[in-house]
Amino acid sequence: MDGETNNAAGLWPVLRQLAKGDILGLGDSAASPRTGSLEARTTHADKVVASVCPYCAVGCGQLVYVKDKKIIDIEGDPRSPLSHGCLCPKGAATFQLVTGSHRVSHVLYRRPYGTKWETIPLETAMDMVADRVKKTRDANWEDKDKKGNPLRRTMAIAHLGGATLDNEENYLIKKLFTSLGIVQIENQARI
Amino acid sequence: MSTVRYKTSPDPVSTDGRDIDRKIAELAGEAADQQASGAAGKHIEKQAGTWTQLPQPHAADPTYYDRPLLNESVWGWAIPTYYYVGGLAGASLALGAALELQHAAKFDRLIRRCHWIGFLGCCVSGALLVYDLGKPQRFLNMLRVFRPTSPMNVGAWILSGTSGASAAAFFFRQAGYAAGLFGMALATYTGVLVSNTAVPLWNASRKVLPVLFAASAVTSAGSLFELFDQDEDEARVTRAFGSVGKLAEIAASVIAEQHASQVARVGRPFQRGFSGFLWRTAAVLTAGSVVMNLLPRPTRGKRLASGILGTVGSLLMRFALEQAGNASARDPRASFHSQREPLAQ
Amino acid sequence: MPGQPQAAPVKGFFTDTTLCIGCKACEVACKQWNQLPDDGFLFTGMSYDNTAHLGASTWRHVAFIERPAPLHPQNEGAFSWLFSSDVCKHCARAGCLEACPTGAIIRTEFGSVYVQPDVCNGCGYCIVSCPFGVIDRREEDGRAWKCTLCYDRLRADMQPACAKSCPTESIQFGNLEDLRKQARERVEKLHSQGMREAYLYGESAASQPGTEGLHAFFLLVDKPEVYNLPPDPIVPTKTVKDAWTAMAAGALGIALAALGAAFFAHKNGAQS
Amino acid sequence: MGTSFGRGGATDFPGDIVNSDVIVIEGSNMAECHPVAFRWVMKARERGATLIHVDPRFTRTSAVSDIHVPIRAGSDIAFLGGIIRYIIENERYFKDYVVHYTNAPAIINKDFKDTEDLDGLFSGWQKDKGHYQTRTWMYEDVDPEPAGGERESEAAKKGQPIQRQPIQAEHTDLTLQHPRCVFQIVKRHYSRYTPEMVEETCGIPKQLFLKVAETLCRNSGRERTGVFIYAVGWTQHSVGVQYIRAAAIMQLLLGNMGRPGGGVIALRGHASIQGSTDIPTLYNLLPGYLPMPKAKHDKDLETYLKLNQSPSGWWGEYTKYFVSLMKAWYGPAATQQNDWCYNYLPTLTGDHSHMNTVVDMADGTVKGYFVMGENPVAGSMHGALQRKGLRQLDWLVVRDFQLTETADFWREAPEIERGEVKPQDIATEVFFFPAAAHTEKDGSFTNTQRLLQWHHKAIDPPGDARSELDFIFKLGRRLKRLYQYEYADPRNWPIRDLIWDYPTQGPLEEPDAEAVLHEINGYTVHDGKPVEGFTSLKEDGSTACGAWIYSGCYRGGVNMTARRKPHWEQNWVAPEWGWAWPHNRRILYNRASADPQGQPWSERKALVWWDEKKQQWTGHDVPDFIVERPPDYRPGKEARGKDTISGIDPFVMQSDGKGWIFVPTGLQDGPLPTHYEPQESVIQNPLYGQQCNPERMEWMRKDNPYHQPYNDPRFPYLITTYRLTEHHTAGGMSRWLSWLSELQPEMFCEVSPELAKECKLKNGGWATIRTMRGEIEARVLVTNRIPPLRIKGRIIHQIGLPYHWSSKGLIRGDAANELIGFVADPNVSIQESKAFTGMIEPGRKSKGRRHVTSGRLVKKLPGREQDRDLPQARHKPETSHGFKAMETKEGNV
Repeated sequence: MDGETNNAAGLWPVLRQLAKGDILGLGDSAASPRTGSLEARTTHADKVVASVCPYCAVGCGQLVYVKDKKIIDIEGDPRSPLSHGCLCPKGAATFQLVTGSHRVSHVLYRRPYGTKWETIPLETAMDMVADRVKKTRDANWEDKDKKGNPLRRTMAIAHLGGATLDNEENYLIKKLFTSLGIVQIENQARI
Repeated sequence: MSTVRYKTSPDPVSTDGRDIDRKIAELAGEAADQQASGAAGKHIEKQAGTWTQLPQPHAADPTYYDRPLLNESVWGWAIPTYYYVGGLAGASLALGAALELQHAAKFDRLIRRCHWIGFLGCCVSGALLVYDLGKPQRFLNMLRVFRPTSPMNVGAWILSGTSGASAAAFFFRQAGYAAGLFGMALATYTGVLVSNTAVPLWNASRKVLPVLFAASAVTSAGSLFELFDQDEDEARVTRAFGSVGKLAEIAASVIAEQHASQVARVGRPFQRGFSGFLWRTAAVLTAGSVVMNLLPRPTRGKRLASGILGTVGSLLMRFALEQAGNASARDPRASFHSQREPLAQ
Repeated sequence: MPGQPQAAPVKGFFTDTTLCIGCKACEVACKQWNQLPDDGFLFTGMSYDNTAHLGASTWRHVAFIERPAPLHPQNEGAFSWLFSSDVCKHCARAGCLEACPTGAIIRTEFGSVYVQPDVCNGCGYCIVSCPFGVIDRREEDGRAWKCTLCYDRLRADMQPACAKSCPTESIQFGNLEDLRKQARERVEKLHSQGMREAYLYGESAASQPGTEGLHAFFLLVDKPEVYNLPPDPIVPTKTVKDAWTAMAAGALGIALAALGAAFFAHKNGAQS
Repeated sequence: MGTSFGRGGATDFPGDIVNSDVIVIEGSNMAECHPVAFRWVMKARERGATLIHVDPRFTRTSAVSDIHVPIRAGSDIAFLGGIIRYIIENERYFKDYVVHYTNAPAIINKDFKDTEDLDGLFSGWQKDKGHYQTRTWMYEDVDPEPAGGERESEAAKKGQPIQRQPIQAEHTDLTLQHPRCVFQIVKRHYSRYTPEMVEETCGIPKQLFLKVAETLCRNSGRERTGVFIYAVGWTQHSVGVQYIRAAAIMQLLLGNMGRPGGGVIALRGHASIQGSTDIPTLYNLLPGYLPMPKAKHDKDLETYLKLNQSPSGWWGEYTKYFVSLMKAWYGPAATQQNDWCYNYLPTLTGDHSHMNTVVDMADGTVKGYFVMGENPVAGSMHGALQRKGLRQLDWLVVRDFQLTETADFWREAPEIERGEVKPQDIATEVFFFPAAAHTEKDGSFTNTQRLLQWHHKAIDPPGDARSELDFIFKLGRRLKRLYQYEYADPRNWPIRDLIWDYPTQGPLEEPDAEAVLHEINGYTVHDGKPVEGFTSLKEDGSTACGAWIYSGCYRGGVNMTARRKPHWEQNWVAPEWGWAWPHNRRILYNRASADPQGQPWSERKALVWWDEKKQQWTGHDVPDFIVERPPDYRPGKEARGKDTISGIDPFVMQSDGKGWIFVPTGLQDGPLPTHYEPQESVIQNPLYGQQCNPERMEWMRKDNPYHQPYNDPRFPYLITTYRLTEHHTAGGMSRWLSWLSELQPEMFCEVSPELAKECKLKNGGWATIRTMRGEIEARVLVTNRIPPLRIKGRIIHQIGLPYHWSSKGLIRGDAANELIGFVADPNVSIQESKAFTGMIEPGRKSKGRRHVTSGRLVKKLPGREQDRDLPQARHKPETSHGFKAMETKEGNV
């Protein structure tokens, strides 16, 4: 049954008991071949990637175990002086956060007055957003205020960023949007 | 398997309990293949509803929100039915062997019936047991090891032996003796099985339960035979056999209740609630049965009545015991008191 | 422990509830490593405890106790909040192990009690044999499950997921003997600091003869019942002799009844 | 924090808490919200430290604390003021430290008037403008710069001329006796914050208060230190910044700054929230806390630099940082001749922060909105107003893991469920882009202790999911393409000249994050080699640097943020793990850990010290000081920039090098923390006639109604919001996960048994909670953990609401933020959500109504409303952003 008796090594445990004189059969004579070869799944990971917990700002170290281009485990990094390998419940659930089926994998589009989401290609969506940015910026440019002070901006576009974005991402956001004349760039820190 | 939550929402959500996207992750943990439907709250709901009081423990007699300490048994109707059927089979085979010893041809039909009931009982028992398993296809694992600490394992061997012997008895009458011996074990080991648990009510009456099961097995067999067409000799045997069993069962059940009630909280399910009702009804039916037996001038009607009352009574007793055990498992104070009171002495 | 290989020193948990902050990292780390499904989404109204009890899919469970009594020496007020992360005790004499008819439950080389999911046929006998109400069967799955002491991790010389994640070292993992020593010292320290209530639960056979000691033992500050732990648990097999004796008596009774009935009927029949 | 010490970052790291002798956690529920950092608190406790938790609720932090102090939400300044008074009156301050390292001896302008004199206002209130004119708060005859990110607020908003000269020694009184010295002013300011007043205001019994105060004092001085830990429980108030200031004053008086086991630690809730202010996605800042130009003042580069460069202290290097930033952004196009492209930058005309943006959206002036990894509908206050804003947009771009409440605002929301608004009437065009997880991209987070840590990419993102880096990079490339034929127009020059050539890699052609980090670190323009640190930056355009404070994180071409030397191979400071700004310093202002002569105050608390032999500062941590500056150095009068920092100036970012007990400039609502009641309170301000912070930001709009300032009979209970360990902020990263959801599956409210009895609430049952903004339903959790407080013989009931739930996800519930109106702190524009009033009733909500869409939810009270302001502060002139639009006395509905 269930692979066990198919296995040549899976001698009938009663016989093993007899052979070992194990009258009670509480120990390894009752072990199955699977149990005999049980291993931690991380033992055979292709790579272990050092990472940082994405939840709060304590910055606990994480190790991401990858096998066949799939994540098999995420746990604390014992080397970290911040966390010594510990994680809180949220950190411990990171595996579910990043590999969960709740994640959407397509770009979705809701047209004005629409009642449902439509799937559209990523490239199309990017083009559309770039187009909206340009149109809105061009139509709502402020060069000077009433007193002639320089403004050089558009107040018609705003940005709100989460605080789980990388520094590099924030940097490019600030760099691009400021250069576009967008002023209302804000993030979670204000909230 | 997955469950959909918020069905009326424009964006319902489906969950299987883990919700892992297999394209980006591999599930290979110890319990990765534990089946789950994502249905909400079964485990918790089963044990208790929402706590509606202030969340603080009773100072003198604390519990954890009155939640059960123990997990009650997951056994369904099949298991108490099996106790009955197994007991019936075992007692029948024992009776068959005893009759065999008499070397009287007039009992041949009854002996054959005993063997048949024993054999069929074993088959039904096996079926009931397999039916109740969480993984029925793995029923043979019961014989994977010999583990004398486990009454269930011992019982599996006993049931196998009984089945084998009762089948053999069709071919070699001598095997009937072996079947009788096995049968006695089959009829009683279930008492050990039930006693050998952490369920306070069962455990507290452990010195009586196997005897009660033995008596009830005798009752079952005696009562069942009374439902058949019997000649006078046969009727005499079964009436005597059954009456002894019924009287013993009543006595044993009284003693079992006394044992359990040494700690009031433990014995409570025998007196209260649905289990208490079943328990009392079972005793009344069994008593009725024995009265029918003992009434002068046995008639077929009385015999039938006795048989039905006895059968239902002993079946009900098994169910009552199951219910009472579960009720006491649900009551954390049953465990706590049963452990505290000896400590206090 | 008869029939048990002694390849490695016995491993265990020491859960010091005075260090627990009730964060439930252990619960989630366990689910993550073992990839257990959730246990349902039900608001229980029991402080912050919404998992209620250990079960087939919950192998660590944090209890939350709101007490109208102070915990010495802190908080002079008349209130305290206790947390305790419960887990399978891996008893030295384990009810589930001794009850298991299939050999699915075994004692490992680390002294832990392990359910082999490829063997278990879901008979349910272990469930009623555990005096702590730990092991349970998930209905959809049909097998019995409980904490494995991260048997797979131990094989790779990693510590169990819950102990690793515990931020405050309330859950300590190690060689049982070391843990016992540590725990006794800890109790002494707490006593000297004024926490007179502190005591060890199940750390040795002497303190808990019914289980001959727990491989996962606890430091508690209130009665065990408050944490939903039995005050004096006894593994059923410790007293099963009574039942076997009774069974012998019962069997004898059947024999006597059968023989008596047969003899009586035979004799009476012959006379008539 | 920036105004007290010079930098807006936690001064210490959580691992150092183990060295503390007393730990005060106030405004934070550390054990619940930062369990792993709390590890160090527990370790300190094991080593004998006393743990004090001040919180309205008895939380998981309180459960393991030695002392829990229940406090009325919103009254923390009264409590801390009481402690400051205790320290001063009983002469328990660390005198050597206070005299040398703080501005306690400084003498203040003789025109200064305290709140004691003016019943809750400081001198300088301008009736017509509705703001303070802060000149009277200055040191006598001098005008030091406000440091860092706060600098723009004061000067720029009000357009005052700024004089610049370093502080002079003759204006101090080292005996602390001068009646106008800071020390005496503080003493007088807090003279009425007596234990009795604390009891009346905060509901803290006198004995308990005295015990806390004594414990704090006992654990300070040469041999002992204490640490103060706060989080959003403090910042989310209309006087949030002053809460932190009060703690800073206390820590300076006790001599706990810059020393092991000391400091003020801000615990932040998001992985890189510190990073997102350092490299700010904030309207008012450029990377590295350089202010954005203001339309009114910063007409050209020269003026901009003049207004921002400080002649003393570290900000004297301002030009170098700014020029290097422009070189990083616009490369060869930025030249001395064109002012380094200064005129490419947009300018500010006021407060353009989140809440104003939302209001502008609701008023239709914002057309397009990017929301990346953020969920304002659930996570920001006043969800109904947030959604009203979104409904007026032309287009909305949301990037997240799953459809959040913000992405789905047009389909699933309380007003849509109720039929008040129909999806087919909403014109907003919505784009949802799936985001890559941190495991699917390279990049760095900056944690709460200013530590940058690199996370490596483990796998490719699934499907169309992409990182924000990839999104913004490719959007930028597209925009460059779209604009390429319109470069004649100067407004498009910034796009033309924008350096946007990051190398890409992999099949998805994602930009290389390390290349971006390289630019952030800075490099020499001619060879592209990374610079060693901000001291290598030049003002001649030969260096480029994206964020000067991060300069050094890519030193020598090595990604310092990816360093992972195990903790067991280094000391407790762990300098070789990641990289901390500035200059990898882990404990800020650590010069203060040594006495004025440069020797540790005590062996037990040694951190850095002056090495006579080597003639430099050395120690366990990187010295946060000029390494070769001897303790006995004193600057001459002609000194400028860095040279003005004397050998006993540990707070190097301040223009005078001292910790500011009294903030002469840089704050809008007063130089000293003063107790004001929240916008909506249950009692009248017991200390002053001025009920609320006069400078608070309020939005007098029909869609943002307020309750009475106090004693509103319709809303008798005080509500506070909080987080749980099991969830993350608005739940976007936890409510979709079954392992977390099962642990806290439903929205609930916490009430005391007394309140439950009063309102007939049953544990486990349902309750409806209502404010004028909206109503929500929640399960009831009756508990002794939220005790009613006794204030002046009155029982004050408090209601606790976690704010993790909203209308989507695996577990759903009502969002607490639906109840909260727009009110904010004037200095940092952060919402007040930790104390407001409301009503609670048994049963489920009947309609789930929202004021924004249903109109008035409760009857207007007859008669005139009570006043939040003294008569002279009542006038709130209108601004272009619709807030402070009416006189408060006229009410708002």
